[in-house]
Amino acid sequence: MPTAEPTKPLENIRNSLVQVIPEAELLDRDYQECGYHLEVRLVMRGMRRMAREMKDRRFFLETITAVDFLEYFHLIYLFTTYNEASFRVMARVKLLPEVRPFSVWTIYPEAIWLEREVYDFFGIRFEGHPDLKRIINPDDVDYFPLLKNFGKTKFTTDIDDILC
Amino acid sequence: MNTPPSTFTQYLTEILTGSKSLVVGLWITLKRLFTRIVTVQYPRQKLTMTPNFRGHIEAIRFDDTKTHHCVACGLCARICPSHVIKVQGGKARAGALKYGHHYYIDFSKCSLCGLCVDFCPKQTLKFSNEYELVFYSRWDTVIDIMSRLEKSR
Amino acid sequence: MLNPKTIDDASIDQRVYQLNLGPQHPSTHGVMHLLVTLDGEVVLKVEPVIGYSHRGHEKMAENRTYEQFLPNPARMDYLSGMIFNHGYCMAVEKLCGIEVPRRAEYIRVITSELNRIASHFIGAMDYAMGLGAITPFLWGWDDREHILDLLEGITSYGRFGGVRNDITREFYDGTRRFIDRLRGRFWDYENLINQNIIFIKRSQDVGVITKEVALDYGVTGPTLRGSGVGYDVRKREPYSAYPEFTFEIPTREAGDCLARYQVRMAEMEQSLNIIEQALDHLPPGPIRAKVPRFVTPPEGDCYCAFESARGAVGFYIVSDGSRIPYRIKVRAPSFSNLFVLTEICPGHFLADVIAIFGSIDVTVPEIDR
Amino acid sequence: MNITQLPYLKDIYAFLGSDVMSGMVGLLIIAAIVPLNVAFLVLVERKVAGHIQLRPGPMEVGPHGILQTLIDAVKLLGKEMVTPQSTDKLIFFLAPIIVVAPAFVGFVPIPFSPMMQVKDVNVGILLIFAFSSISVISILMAGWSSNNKYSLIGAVRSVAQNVAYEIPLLLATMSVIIMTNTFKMGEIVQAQSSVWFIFYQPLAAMIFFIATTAETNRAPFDLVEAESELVSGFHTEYTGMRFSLFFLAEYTNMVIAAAMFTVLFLGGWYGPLFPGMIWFLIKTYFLIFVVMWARWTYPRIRFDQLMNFAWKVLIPFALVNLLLTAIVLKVV
Repeated sequence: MPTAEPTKPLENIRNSLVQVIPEAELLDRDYQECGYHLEVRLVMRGMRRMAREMKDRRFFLETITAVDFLEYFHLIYLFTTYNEASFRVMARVKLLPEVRPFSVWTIYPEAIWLEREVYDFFGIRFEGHPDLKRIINPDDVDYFPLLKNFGKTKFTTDIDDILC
Repeated sequence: MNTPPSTFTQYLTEILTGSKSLVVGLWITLKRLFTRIVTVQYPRQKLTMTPNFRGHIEAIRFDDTKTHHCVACGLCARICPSHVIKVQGGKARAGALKYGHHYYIDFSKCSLCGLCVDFCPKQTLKFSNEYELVFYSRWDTVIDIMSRLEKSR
Repeated sequence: MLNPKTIDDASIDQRVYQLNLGPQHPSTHGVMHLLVTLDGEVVLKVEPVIGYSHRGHEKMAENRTYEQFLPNPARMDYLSGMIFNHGYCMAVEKLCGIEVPRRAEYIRVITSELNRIASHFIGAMDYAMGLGAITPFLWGWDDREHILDLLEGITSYGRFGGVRNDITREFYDGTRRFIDRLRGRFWDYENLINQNIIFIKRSQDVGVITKEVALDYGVTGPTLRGSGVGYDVRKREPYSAYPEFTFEIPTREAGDCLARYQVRMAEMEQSLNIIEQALDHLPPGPIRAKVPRFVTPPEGDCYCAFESARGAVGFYIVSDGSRIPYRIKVRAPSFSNLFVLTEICPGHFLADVIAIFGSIDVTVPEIDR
Repeated sequence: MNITQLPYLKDIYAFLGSDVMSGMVGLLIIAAIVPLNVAFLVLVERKVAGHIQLRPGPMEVGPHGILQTLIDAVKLLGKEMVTPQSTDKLIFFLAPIIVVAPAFVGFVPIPFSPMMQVKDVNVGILLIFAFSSISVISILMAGWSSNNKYSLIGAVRSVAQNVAYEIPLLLATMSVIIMTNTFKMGEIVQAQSSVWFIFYQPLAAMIFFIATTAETNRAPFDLVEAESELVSGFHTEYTGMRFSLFFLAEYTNMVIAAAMFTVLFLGGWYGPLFPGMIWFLIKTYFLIFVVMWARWTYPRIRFDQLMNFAWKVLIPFALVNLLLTAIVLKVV
């Protein structure tokens, strides 16, 4: 267990994260507005150090997901703790296409499947993943369905025109 | 005083409590054996549907016009997430109000979300109480709720 | 419990074989495939193969407005549809900053808790059926049918800013009657299943999830609370009207299948308490706030966590300021809970895999989305 | 001319009265009764299951569905008997036949009433045990030849289970045998004309009941077909009439087990008011009802627990019981 003061757990997390990943940009967010307390912005590297730190502080990995912004991806990791004072920390990794982020499966075994899901839908390949293959889509498909340029048919663009 | 029970007494008490639990289990099922059954023999017995049951949509007949109030604005067709609604309407003469003639819905694809009912500006849609939705062809599930309203008269 | 590591590597190729549990199998709820590697009846490895009921809800969300996505969340976890609907509405309201009337919050809580009981009935009784006791399953189905009748009576799909229908007199009386009826029946379930020596022998020390394993795999919900961690989103991040009710989060220390079953049964009683309090103090007032016909959230993102019958669900919504969500990600608790199987099953018997799988209580469409 | 004086008629009469003839007639009657009895029992099982689960069971064919199983039998007769390609064809074909034959033989020494008995074999009980062991082989044959992993697991479980439970079964029987000093079933019943043996030997009766439930693969010991794990165990690949032969054997074995319990512990045909036959049937069917009732109440035991239960609970208790019986008989 970390020797954290119970009164200021969020402060402690922030301070230790600053030490572990000095290149990160830490933003306090309003929980009522966006549902998480701390946002950690990273550019391409530092995720494994952060995951190690979060694991030491007894946070569990809620989910890994990605958002496609056409020129770049946001790879999003959400951490929450089982402890009485509940905090949600979001790590937002900005990722250029063709860049391979490091897998965190050695720290959180759950990440094996979460990363497979991200690969399955976005085509982001994780470095050091033991078994990176399709998980939900069939093995033989050659597309990544949640990319923004996938599946824009005439039908869907029409809906955009009608409703917006 | 508080000597831990030996393995042999544990063994015996386990057999005794276990047998007791088995007998209690039999007693519970025996009681249910003689209670009234809860199922209904469906085609012969039918349950009454609650008024809020969601079948496919249908048009409401209003007392003032003796028919529906649809003006064929097409809002329901646009909001429908599954795109299963098609409305056709027109004007009887120039200057008259637009009026819905046909209202097709393919309810085999309908997810009963109720957005069409909520979004209708004239409140002329509601859910029917139809639940026996069995047909021989997929085309039978495409119905015209306007002609259905005419027939029910 | 045997240790798979004691088996000599040289002879392993001749001894092991693979068994496909599913995709069509009596006790993999829905289309779920477990690829089990066995040595005799001892399990060496379990690999869940998923994706058979993938419908692409997350992609669907990117092609329709927030309102049009309303029916979808309930289809993800069809056993606790009301809870998902409640959660999705909350997420969008959080994004847009919509205030929900208190009466609507109460109605949402009542329907969510009723749905939680219905879902736990399936979870607990399906587990009993996996052990071979078919009768309690059908009794549970009977009780659950009463809940579905009640919910059908109000069909209170959540809408942004409130609920669609107000609760009726029949619903109010029917729920009261149902609470009394169910309280009278817990004795039967307790003695028929929970006290039964065969049931206890089958589930004690089977599939133990320790706190460490739970942390590794992000386990939540009753599956986690069976391991002695009192994590429940309803208490830790109070949402909706939950802070106004007194209820407990039942936990068990053992972490085995029996503990998970007991947590589910205890939670049903707590849900009854919540419903009773909500019915007692149902505030008057409107059931829906004034919201525009099409909600248009500002640019930004939000994560909204809530507790479904299977664990902590989260909707992560990214908005680009239009009427169509830019991205909706659903954190499915079943997804995380399922893969804990790979950790806890090895060393158990084949029959235990079914028991553990049943006790974790996953919904396949929620995993695949 | 008097017909009775014809010379060869004496031979015919002698033949008709002989053991061979009575045996043949008895077997024919058994062959006619057994399938009907099974049809009835399947209906009873479904009705018991239904009412325990708060539903009516079959209701469509005939009043309250009493013709349902007959219709099912007709349907099964009309079904195609599929033989999967990679099966061991000969064994696959033989297994359902071999499973039924011993079930029929088991009826031979059972005394339904003082007169109604095909043959009071002087080792009647051993005969039934000997023949019932054959059904294990056929289950193994079915499981092996199906070339299906589920079937094989079920078959292997079945062998271990039957071997383990035959020991307490025989030990419990032995404690009755040393009280009566005979293997003849008729004489065992006659020994109970005043007091039923269940009052002398309650422990042996319980062990016998549990062990026969396990021997006939009924719940909570139905690991062989365990539908929530093994789909339907050793008969997963069987269809049509072959499948129903396994069913036939299961229910017939159940009747034999219940009849043996009646003979050994419940005083056979003895009882007031009604004729012996009726009493025998009442006792037998009540026991079958208890077995069904237990099936729809309990979960299934796990494989290792089943073995533990046999070796660590039933066999020690049966041995102790046998020893006590022997001592008491010697002293008294």
